[in-house]
Amino acid sequence: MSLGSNLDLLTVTFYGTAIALILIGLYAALVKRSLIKILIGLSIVDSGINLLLVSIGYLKGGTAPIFSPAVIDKNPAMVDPVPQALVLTAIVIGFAVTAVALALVIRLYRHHKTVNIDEIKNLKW
Amino acid sequence: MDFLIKTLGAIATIIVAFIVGMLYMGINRKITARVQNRVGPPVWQNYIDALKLVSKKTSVHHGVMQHLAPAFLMISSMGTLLFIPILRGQSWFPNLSYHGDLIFILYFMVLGSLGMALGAGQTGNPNAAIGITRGLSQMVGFEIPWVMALVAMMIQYHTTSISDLMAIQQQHGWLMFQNPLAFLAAILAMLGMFRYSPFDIVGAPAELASGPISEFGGKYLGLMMSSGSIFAFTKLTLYVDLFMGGASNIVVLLIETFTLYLIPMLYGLVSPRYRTEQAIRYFWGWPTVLGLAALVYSVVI
Amino acid sequence: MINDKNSQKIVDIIQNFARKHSLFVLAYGTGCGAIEIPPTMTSRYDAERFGIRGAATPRQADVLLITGYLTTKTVKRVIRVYEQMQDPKYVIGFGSCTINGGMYWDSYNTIKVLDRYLPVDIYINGCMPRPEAVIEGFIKLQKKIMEGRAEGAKHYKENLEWYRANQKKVLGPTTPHIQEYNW
Amino acid sequence: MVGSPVQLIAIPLFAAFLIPLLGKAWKELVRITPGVVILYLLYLSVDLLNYTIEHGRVVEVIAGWTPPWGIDLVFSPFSGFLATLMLFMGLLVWIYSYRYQTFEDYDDYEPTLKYYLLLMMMITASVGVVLTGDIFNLFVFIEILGITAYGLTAYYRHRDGAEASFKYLFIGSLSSTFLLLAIMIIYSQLGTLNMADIAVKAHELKPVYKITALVLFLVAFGIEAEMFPLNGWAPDAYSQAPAPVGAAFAGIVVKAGLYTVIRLIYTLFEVGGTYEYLIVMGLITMFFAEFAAFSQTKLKRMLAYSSIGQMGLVLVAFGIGKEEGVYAALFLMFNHAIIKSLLFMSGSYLVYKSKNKYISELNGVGKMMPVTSFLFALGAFAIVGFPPFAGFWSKLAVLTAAADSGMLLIIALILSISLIEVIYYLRVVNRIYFVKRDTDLGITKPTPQAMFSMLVLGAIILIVGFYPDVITGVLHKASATLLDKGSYINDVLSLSQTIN
Amino acid sequence: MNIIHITLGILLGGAILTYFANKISGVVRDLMFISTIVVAAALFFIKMTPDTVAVFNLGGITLSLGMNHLGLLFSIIILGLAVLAGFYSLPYMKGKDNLGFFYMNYLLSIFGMMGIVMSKDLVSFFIFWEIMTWSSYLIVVYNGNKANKIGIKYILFSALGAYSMLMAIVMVYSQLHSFSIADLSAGFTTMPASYQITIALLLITGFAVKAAMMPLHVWAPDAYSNAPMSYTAMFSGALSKMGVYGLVIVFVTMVSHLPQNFWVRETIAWLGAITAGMATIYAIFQDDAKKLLAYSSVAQLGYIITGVAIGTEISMIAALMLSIVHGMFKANFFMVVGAVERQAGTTDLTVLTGLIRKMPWTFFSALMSAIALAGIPPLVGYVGKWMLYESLISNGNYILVIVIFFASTAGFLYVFKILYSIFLGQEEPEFENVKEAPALMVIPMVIIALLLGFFGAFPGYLLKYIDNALVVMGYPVSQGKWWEMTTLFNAWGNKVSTDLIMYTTITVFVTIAIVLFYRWKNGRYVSTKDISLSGEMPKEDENYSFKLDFYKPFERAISPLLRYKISKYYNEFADGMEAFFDWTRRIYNGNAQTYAIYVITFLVILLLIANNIFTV
Repeated sequence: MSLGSNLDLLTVTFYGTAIALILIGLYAALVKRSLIKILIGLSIVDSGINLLLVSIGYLKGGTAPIFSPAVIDKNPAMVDPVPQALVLTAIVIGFAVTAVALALVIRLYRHHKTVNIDEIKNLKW
Repeated sequence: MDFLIKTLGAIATIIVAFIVGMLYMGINRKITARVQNRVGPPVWQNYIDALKLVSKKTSVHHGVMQHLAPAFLMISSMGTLLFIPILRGQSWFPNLSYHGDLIFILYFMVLGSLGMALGAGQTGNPNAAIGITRGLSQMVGFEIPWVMALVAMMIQYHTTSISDLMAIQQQHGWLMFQNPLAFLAAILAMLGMFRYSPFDIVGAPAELASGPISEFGGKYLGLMMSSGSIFAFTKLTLYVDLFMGGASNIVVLLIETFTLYLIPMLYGLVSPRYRTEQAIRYFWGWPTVLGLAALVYSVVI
Repeated sequence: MINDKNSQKIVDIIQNFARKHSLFVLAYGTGCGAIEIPPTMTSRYDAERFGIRGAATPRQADVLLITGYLTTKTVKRVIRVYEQMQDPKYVIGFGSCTINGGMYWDSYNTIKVLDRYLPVDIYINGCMPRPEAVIEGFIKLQKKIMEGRAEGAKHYKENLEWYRANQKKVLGPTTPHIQEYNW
Repeated sequence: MVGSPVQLIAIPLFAAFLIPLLGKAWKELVRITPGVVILYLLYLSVDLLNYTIEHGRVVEVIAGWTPPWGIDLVFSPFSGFLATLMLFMGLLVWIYSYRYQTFEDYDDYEPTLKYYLLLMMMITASVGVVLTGDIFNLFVFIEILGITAYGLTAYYRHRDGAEASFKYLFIGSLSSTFLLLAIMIIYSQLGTLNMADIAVKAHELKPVYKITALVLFLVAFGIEAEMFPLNGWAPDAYSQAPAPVGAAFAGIVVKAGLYTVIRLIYTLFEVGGTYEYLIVMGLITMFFAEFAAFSQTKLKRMLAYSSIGQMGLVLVAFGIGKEEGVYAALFLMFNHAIIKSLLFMSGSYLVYKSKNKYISELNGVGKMMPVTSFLFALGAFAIVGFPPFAGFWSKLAVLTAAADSGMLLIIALILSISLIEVIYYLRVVNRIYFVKRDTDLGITKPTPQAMFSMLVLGAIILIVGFYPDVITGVLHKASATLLDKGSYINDVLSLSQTIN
Repeated sequence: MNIIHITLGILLGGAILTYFANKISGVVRDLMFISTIVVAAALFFIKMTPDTVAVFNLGGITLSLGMNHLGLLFSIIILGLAVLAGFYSLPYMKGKDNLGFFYMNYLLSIFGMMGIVMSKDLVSFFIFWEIMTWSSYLIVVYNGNKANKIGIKYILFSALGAYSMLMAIVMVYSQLHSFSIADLSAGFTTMPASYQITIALLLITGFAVKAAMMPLHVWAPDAYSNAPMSYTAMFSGALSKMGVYGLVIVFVTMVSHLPQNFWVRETIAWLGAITAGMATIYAIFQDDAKKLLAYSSVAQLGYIITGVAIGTEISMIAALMLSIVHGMFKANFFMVVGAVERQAGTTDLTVLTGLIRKMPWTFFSALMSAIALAGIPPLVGYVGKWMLYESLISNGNYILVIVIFFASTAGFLYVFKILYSIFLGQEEPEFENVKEAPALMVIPMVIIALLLGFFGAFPGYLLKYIDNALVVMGYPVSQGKWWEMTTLFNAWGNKVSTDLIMYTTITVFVTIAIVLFYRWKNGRYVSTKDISLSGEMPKEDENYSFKLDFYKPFERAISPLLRYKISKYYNEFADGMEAFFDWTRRIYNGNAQTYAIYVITFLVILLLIANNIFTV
């Protein structure tokens, strides 16, 4: 189940997109000055990672990982269920984090009257 | 019996020292006068002065330390006298010379200065205190070459005892020739020790109204004078013991001590007065260099 | 033994001899007479050969030498210095001014007759006296001492009230610092 | 053995969500329930710890799936010790925050509810981090820990809590990103998420993956463990959180973060150079944190930086390796939890009325609050390692461990850092006791509950200081367990064999 | 339970009880305090035998305490001074704040010191050392005067010393796997050479801080002068001797085995001598009695360090002798200053004047201490100095002799200054109503003053203990070779008879005094305002005492030396460090994005160099 074994266009697209998403997200998080944009960037990173995770488990032509006697008899190529479970969890967590973050942004905006991260540094040194 | 002889000897020593010291001071006054083209007082003038001072009424004092200052001075002068050998190989002046050594004497000689300083301080006269600070500062100056010279001799002959040094000089000749550098350093230090001009800023009469002793009159001054003359003799004897091999009899002793005494005296006659810091710098100049050279010399020897 | 009359006499003789030949002089150089003291002491006249030498403080001095006129301002000091001196002590009035005021005889603030304020043992007259005269005065004083007649201090002690009254008169209200004299 | 390790996670989780319901019945229950739960858990944990010390580790399987497929909880002397420590600190924090005055400023009980809810979740998550044997589960717990910590940091509306919390969150989500990436790499290559299994199979990894995963892990966990360039969030979070939360951070959260690094390096990957990495990073962390602490003007920020510095020291101690090093590190962790919590607890009462918490506002407070000041001073003396207080023994242990490995330069560096520490702590103590009061700030007396928990901590400092043997036995056992990687793998993986 | 447990237990328990007794009443506290010291000291001296051992097991480390003659010697200093200074302390500290705290730390520091001299292993040594350090620190800052400046300076240097000691201790442990001092001295030679020299130097650094050796002395003047005088008596008298104690052990058991033996000894000896010289010079120019004495303590410790460093038999005797004697006279001096401070309200030498008639007994003890301090015969201060010179001369350290002699001679200057400024000079109406200090303060001072005289005549009583101590350290018996009960010998067989000196001095003194006091009644005391000053009479409110620029000429003469002040370099270094710390914390610039960039940058860098630092 190594990464390089069955490289094809689809896989490359998946991986490529995922990595591109991560990089785009990081760019947004690190460069943009608006808190909202930073959060969007972080969400994009999350999505990228989730996509990457799902891609690992993907098996070309694999079926859904549902165990039933009929399926098991055929011994088909199933996609790995674990990454999918992980992704589900990660999405939930990412959602929670985003929610908290947005709440914080609202608080920060009320407090500082701005969402520019450069101006929110009462705490330093 | 032995104790009695020793005690009598000690008293005799002190009396001789007193007489000789006073005489030297008188000669000093006479010579000074002659140098200044005067007749000068008679050589016994100092005895008269001392007698007068003691007979003078002394009815005021400023406290107990003023009383004790002459006592402290006497301890230092008489005590030192008792702990150095006066004559070599003779039983005329039996004393305690085997019970103390050079380092001890070095320190013992200071006790008087300290007591004097306290006594002068007690009088509350600012001139006295100023004089004392000058004197102590100057003492720090001249002690350095003096100690250097002594240490040089100690390490050259591996002894700190004056008697031993005298005995060694019997074999090897006078130390002033054996270690001339040390002798020179010691002689220069002696100039400061005698507090004659140019190192007499301590009691500069015109400036400080005679400095530390300005509140002392009468018997205090008399005792101080006596102590000073005993001390002068003591110091001279010490120098004779250290550098001129001691004296075998009293005549030689007198000649030798007087010769030594001429040095600070004559030097003083032709010198103006140094300020304190000039005096200190003077002692830390050539005398110290000489002392160091003496040290090196005796290490190399 | 010391109270014995004869031995007291001997002691007195010795003491007087010593005092005579050892005069420590405190020169109070107030007036122009001070200029005569250095030649007296130095090579030319050499007073030291008589055992006369300078003293720097009254505690050590035997002789108070008043060299010239005294103003009301300086007499205060002179009295004080005199009283600080230890017995036996002598006063030499030096020059006419100390005798009768001399050229300051009608000055409003000089002391005319020193003897009214301090017990003068010897006056040296002249305006001003030459060093020879000064030495002459000292020798007179020495003679007086040897004969035991130089008792100015005693006189002062005995007539202290009179002296004090005179002093007060001339000093007026500026006498607060004069100490009690009881030695 | 009274219960299984599962209870340690399940009960508080359940209780956390039960709190709002109970609160509907009687509002006081909101305050009481967490304490009762934590007390029970502590009892459980101590009992388990005693059991494991005698009988070896307890591995508990969740939902019947045996490792390497299922999720397992491992209660070893090492993880058990940490869990017990966390629960104990949790209990003290609970006592301290019981009727903590600031909470009462609000009229309704909602903030209180939120606080206890989050606190319970935080303790749950921390214990979970320590106990879990599954790497993804670890991720989940870390995230829960993070979210609760974000919430608690931003607890005060009127302070800059939100800012600190945002920073924490920002960096924290980067951490989770890297962690997830690393997990992904591991899973894609090894197909397992169980730590023991990963440890067994780690050598199968291609070097490039192994190192990439390691680096990602190190950075992700490094953020949690407050390593130097990754710890920008930490001082803000410490200083803005409420006092009991600050104490909880020092006593609980950081320990969990450190645990992850240690688990990674000691169990997951056997890669050369990690120990050296720990030492170097630990030293750098220490240096920068102590430098920063030295020039702080605000008390809580100073304590926060100092805490980071201590964590650096712990990292160094772990980096020394061997049993002595691990022992020293654990001892340090213990002391740090106790002492730093005490410092946070007492320190925040000392500057209670102050808005900016400047150190200069402490002047002369010792006369007004003698006991609190004394406890703060005790903490300060202990943390700089003056004997006969607790901190000394851990410092000695670190130094002997380092000396045993011949790391003289490191000893010298640690000691010179300690010098800085001595200065800035004693400066504060001086201000408390020996400088005249020059502000007109009033004081707030600690609540009896707070005083009790501080006194307990102070007593522990003294007891450990005078008689360290009360703790050293456990520590030795724990450190031996951590180092015994083989038996860990064996204990975990053997379960599947016995069941199958 | 043996005497070690009991002594330490009493001191520790007494410390805590004293603190709580303060809550009851001041009298109970005072009683508690003094009885703790007295009982501990009494029990210790009655029961202690040199072979008592006590063992504790703590934290996997065996702590063993015991007592040998060296420890006993220092215990005499500690407990002796503790008793005297303790009694002195009661009236001295009366009415001050926080006395429970003060006395607790007082007892704790005694506890620490006793622990140190009893320690048989390095860990307990260190523990007690630190207890002593922080308890003394708490007393130094106790009065709150410039606590952050003085206190931090003290604790910083102490910690520097303690940590270098700790480093040496763990290095020893890493080599020998034992903390025992006996093992250390036995196994020292088996260590690698680099370890040997490092350990020795680190330990020397550690002890030199407490003994206030030259570059590490800057804390001492401030700390000594800032603590209450009743503690400074202990601080300077006994606590600084702990540094000496450590140095003695280091030099005997370690340095003598080093290949660099000679250089280490010479360096430390020179540092000690320079300490003595420079501290003396600074003492001369101090205008505060406490500061002056503090610098003087540093100077005196310089002699002791030199003596220890030279390490020959006689120099060791000299150093230990000086330790004891310095403990006596310096404690006494600090007590004197404390009494003056209490009675006259100040220690400023430019303000104080003419107290001799008000406080005669205090003056008497000050005078005795001064004579002993200056090393003038016939008091005991001279014995140690004499031996030190003899040892230096016979050991070939000729220049050192000169330096030390300079320091010693210059010491007269400050001795006179302090005596003159406080007690002599013109009387001042401001001090009209000053009374002699209470008996409880005067008696300890007078006891010490008389002891100084007694030991001056019979130094053998002290030298006996020193001899025992040195025998423990592996030196041969020195009685008969270097000293008899009343005689001192040097390497070349020259001798000094202390009793004869004393008798001569007393005889001459008494004779002359009788002459002077003859007809004493005829004399009359006149006030010090009645002086011969050109006929001028100072008014009541005028004071002509010479106070300012006391040694200006000397200062002018020595000015090139004064140009370099080591504290200046320390201050510059500290400022630099502070600026550097302040600069480094700018890394935390408060911007979350910057922190994120740190994280990413760190990740990238780590990824790039991972191959180099991690080996799979």
